[in-house]
Amino acid sequence: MKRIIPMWIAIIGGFAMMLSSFVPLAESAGEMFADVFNVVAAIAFVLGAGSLAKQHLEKLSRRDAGWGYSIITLGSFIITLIIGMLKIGIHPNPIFPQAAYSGSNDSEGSAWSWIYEYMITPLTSTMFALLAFFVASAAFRAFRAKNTEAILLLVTAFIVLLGRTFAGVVLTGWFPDWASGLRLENLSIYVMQVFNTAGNRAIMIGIALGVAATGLRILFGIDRSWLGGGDA
Amino acid sequence: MTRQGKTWLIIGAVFVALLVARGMIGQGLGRVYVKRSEVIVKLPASSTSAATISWQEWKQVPPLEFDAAQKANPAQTEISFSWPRTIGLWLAAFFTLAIFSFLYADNPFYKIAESLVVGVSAAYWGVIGFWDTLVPKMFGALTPGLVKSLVQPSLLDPENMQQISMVFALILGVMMLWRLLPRGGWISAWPLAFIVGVTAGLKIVSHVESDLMAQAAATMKPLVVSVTDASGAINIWASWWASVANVLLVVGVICCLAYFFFSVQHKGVVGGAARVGIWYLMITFGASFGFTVMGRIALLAARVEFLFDDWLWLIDPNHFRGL
Amino acid sequence: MRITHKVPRRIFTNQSWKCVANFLFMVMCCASAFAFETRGAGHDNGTQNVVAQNVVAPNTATQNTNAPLVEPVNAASNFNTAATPTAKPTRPWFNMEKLWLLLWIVFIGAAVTVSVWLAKRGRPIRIRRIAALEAVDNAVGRATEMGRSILFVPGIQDMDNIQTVAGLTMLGRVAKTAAEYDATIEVPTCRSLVMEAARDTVRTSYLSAGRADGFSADRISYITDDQFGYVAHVVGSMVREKPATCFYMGCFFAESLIFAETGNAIGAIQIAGTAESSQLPFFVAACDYTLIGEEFFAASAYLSGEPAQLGTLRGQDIGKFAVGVLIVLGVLASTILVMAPNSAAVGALLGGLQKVLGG
Amino acid sequence: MSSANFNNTNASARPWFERLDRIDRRWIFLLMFLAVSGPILWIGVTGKTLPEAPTMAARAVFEEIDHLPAHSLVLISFDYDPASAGELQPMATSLVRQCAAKNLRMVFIALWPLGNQVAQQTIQDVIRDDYPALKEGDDFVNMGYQAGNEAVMKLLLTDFAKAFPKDSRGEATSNIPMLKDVKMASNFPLLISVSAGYPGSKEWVQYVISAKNDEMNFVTGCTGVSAPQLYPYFPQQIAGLLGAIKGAAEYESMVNASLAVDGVATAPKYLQAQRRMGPQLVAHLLMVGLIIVGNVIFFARKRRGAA
Repeated sequence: MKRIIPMWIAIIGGFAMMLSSFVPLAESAGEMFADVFNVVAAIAFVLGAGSLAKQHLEKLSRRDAGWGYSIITLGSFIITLIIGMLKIGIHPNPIFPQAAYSGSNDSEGSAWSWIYEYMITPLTSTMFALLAFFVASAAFRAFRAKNTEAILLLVTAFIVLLGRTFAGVVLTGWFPDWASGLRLENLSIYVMQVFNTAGNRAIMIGIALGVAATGLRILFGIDRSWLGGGDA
Repeated sequence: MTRQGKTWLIIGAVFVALLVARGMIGQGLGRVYVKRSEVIVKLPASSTSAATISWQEWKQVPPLEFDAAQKANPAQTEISFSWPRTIGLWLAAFFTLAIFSFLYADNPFYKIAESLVVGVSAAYWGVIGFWDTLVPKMFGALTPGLVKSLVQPSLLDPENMQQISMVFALILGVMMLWRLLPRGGWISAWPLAFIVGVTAGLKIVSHVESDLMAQAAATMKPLVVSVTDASGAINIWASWWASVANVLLVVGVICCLAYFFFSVQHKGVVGGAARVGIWYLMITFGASFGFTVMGRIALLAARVEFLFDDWLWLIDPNHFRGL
Repeated sequence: MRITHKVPRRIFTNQSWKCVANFLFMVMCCASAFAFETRGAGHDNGTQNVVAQNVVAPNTATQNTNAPLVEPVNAASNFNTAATPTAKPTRPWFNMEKLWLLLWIVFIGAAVTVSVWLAKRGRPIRIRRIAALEAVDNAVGRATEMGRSILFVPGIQDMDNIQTVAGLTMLGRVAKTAAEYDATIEVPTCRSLVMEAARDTVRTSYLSAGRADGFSADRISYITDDQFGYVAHVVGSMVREKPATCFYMGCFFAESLIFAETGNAIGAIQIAGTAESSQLPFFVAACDYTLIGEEFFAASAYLSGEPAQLGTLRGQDIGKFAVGVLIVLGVLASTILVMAPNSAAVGALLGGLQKVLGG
Repeated sequence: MSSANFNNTNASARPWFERLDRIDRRWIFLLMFLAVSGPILWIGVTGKTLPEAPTMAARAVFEEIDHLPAHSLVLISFDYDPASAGELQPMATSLVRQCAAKNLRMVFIALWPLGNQVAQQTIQDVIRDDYPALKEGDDFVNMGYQAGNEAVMKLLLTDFAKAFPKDSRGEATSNIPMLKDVKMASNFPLLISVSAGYPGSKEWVQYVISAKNDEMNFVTGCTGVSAPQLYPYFPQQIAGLLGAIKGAAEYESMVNASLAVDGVATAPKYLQAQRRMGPQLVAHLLMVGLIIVGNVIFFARKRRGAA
């Protein structure tokens, strides 16, 4: 029973939503669901926060290796949460001075924007920037002419990489006009227009069918591996 | 001491020495200056307390402006050095280096940065979820009076449908949280099932419409194209290239589709087509890889610029310090 | 959990009936909406309009709910198109522009239903080898042998993304194998809801493998909603705990290559699957096996080995075949049209084909 | 990360290509860091930038604007926010600069909530600072942000004033002199979008340009990640395309060259993109070199294996 009811909830909800796309009266059902979903996800943050706190409190109480770092995580979590939830140090919005919480957390000079600018931004954007190093090491290791597929992968990447800088212009810029299509920068555009478009198009058609089949497996009750509920 | 430990020590010592040396030369190291301004706001007439409230705001200004202001009037207090922001700047530089240090090896600095970013960002998104979703959407629909008086006086009155959907969302949310109680945690499977089912229903429609149908329709191109010049004559070379491009495109789409066939063994004609299909996919991937590299390097360049420009004051591309 | 693939000869299992019933339900829903529309347009226009307005009014921005009751004349004059209330723009029951979209969905649904039914009747389905999926058992076994854990990343999006759902169905299969091999599986998640769903999924897998005692909810944890905060934690713990096998199954963005390169540095076997085409190149370059787009959605069905699930793959193929045939016809028609621009029949054919594809 | 590489005992016994193949990847990381930081430092200290040779996609953007007669109307849509300003701001700055120098009448709109803010900043930096003769309302106007994504685009096709009833100052559209004759989107011979994603260039093509391709031209600048999706539309629907910082640098150099005055250095704000191309060039060459080295190793090993 604990698995049957959720399955039927999924089936009815899914078909109703599918139908709503065709009925102009219910056209906004999708947007409404997006709102409902965002609210449920925001409420579920309590569960995530609980998991985070439990995980680190257990580490602390057991004095696991690296428990000191758990103090940092928990401490920064709680401090940020308090500053943000209570809008500490935020002045009301000048247009609505009578509403105490009308100011935005993002206003310049607030503790919240300090956290954003000097902690979140450098930490996350540096993490993002690590990619520049990883593209280099991946290219060194993976782009080797082992077989036809690998050769195509590597040659295309090579053409595009060169075509995107001044180096490409220096190497092939002297090609006469009638062969201008073979200049690296034009060749890379050609590759994008023809091969990339064909590949991406087929991938998209395949994904659409994959999504449809996955969705139908759920809505027909064939695939229930995602269903929890305990007793089978 | 291990070899790695020694390496760390040497790197650290050289780094600190360079930093101190940099600090003694020229304009020194990163500092932040702020300009103060007064904000005075009139309270609505009905209010019984003071007619106005005021507070000070500080905006960041380039060091150049501070120098100019000091030159004009050494006693000015409008533009001043900001301790909290300068500390923040140095912290940001520390975090940047701490994350980069992970490329060498896992180390305590990275672990500190990692612990902090997890704690701060988890709370950050929780707070965003509360103020940007729960307050305007849910509380705005269910308790509009409260939201209007405390947060957003300009809030529009909620419509009936909005209220119904938010009551529904609240019920789903409460069912999710039921898990925290000792009994009946299974009920949280219901909202999850609803979300999964609705997602499946919505995505089937949107993917079939925009991916399957639209992409297939766009592929119905003629294999022979005639390109005419401005004068009206047919340009043979351009027509030839355009035709080749269309043929390659159509062949590519069909062959890649053949690659994705599951219930047919990849032998014979299908096998050959699937092989051409995988070639196309590899070219696609190579091109995307090459194209993305540029953006990734731009990200690294931005971090390096932060270190050199904002923190170390080694370069001044925007002429903020009048080099 | 009912194990259905042990009884392939039974013609009408419970499940196949349910599948067919669901399909009929879908068709009926669609047909009734369509019927309402056509009937409404033809006969009882008046009553339809009244009903439509009453239902619509609270939810539409273009109509003022109260106006028709209080000041009918002014309300009517608000609309540029009509002077009399009977001619007011009303919303139809069915959006005729989307008829072909509906037919496509019904077609794919029918293809899947028929394939599943045939499969359940015992008609054999031979599915081509998918190397990445053949490798799953070995990869899980490797973790057991090495005494290390398995890392499973279900993407960084929430439950309203179908890739996350597909990733979780895959998690269900992997967790079951892991439970049978007695390997530990770690699932860090980027969303609270995904954490809850993953816990449910893994718990069920352990139960069905008969190893309920081996399940620990703490191994499936929420990290942070922030993309790179999450990445920082996951790569940090990868370097420290050195999982023997890493699965990346779901919706990924820039982090794909950070994960894959770190996993490579610690010598893990890596199997990735995503439908995010911009990230496929990085997984292809840095992982041992990659499920490309549609393969990712087929993975869970493939691994289950159940005839019903494999039948859906056949249904997918029928859809693909139909698309291929339409494309070939369309290309031929438009090529002929270039050479003989006056051919009315070919022009009509091309127009028809484009209509079928919503053009 | 791989401490095993520290104690390679018999490393010297291996042939050179084996040693190179097993090279600690941290050396690659170091090379990448130097490849990016070296040029930044060099360009930052010397102020010199690399030359650019514009490709056809960038040249097309310049020429589309250059061909317009003075006082033509141009619709410029700011479809990005400060997060992608690093890549897109140089394009926006140069686009507005060329339009202002050509004395075109610019109408700014924003389909991203924060797009209005970047538009205001660009107007301040380029028009108010360097072209003070241009008057708001006569020569340019900022219509601000309008919510609704594609719906706004579709509305623009039929009724400009309905889509943007007032400008960012609060002035009603009907009272703005330069918009007197503007009824719909096709009254603008040129549409420019600086786009970071959805809604952006792709939607402009789908909803506006496809419908009015013969009446108005479209040029766009976009981020590197979204460029591959836009190339299929070039040059039929998208007359000119600036892809990522490379496209921005090419275009910027053309605008600078066309507006250069002898003896006066170009202001640093008009060199942003070209400054950023320095690290790009060296890093790309490094990547190309790494791929070559990787393949040399591969073939050397193959030959040894065969021998």
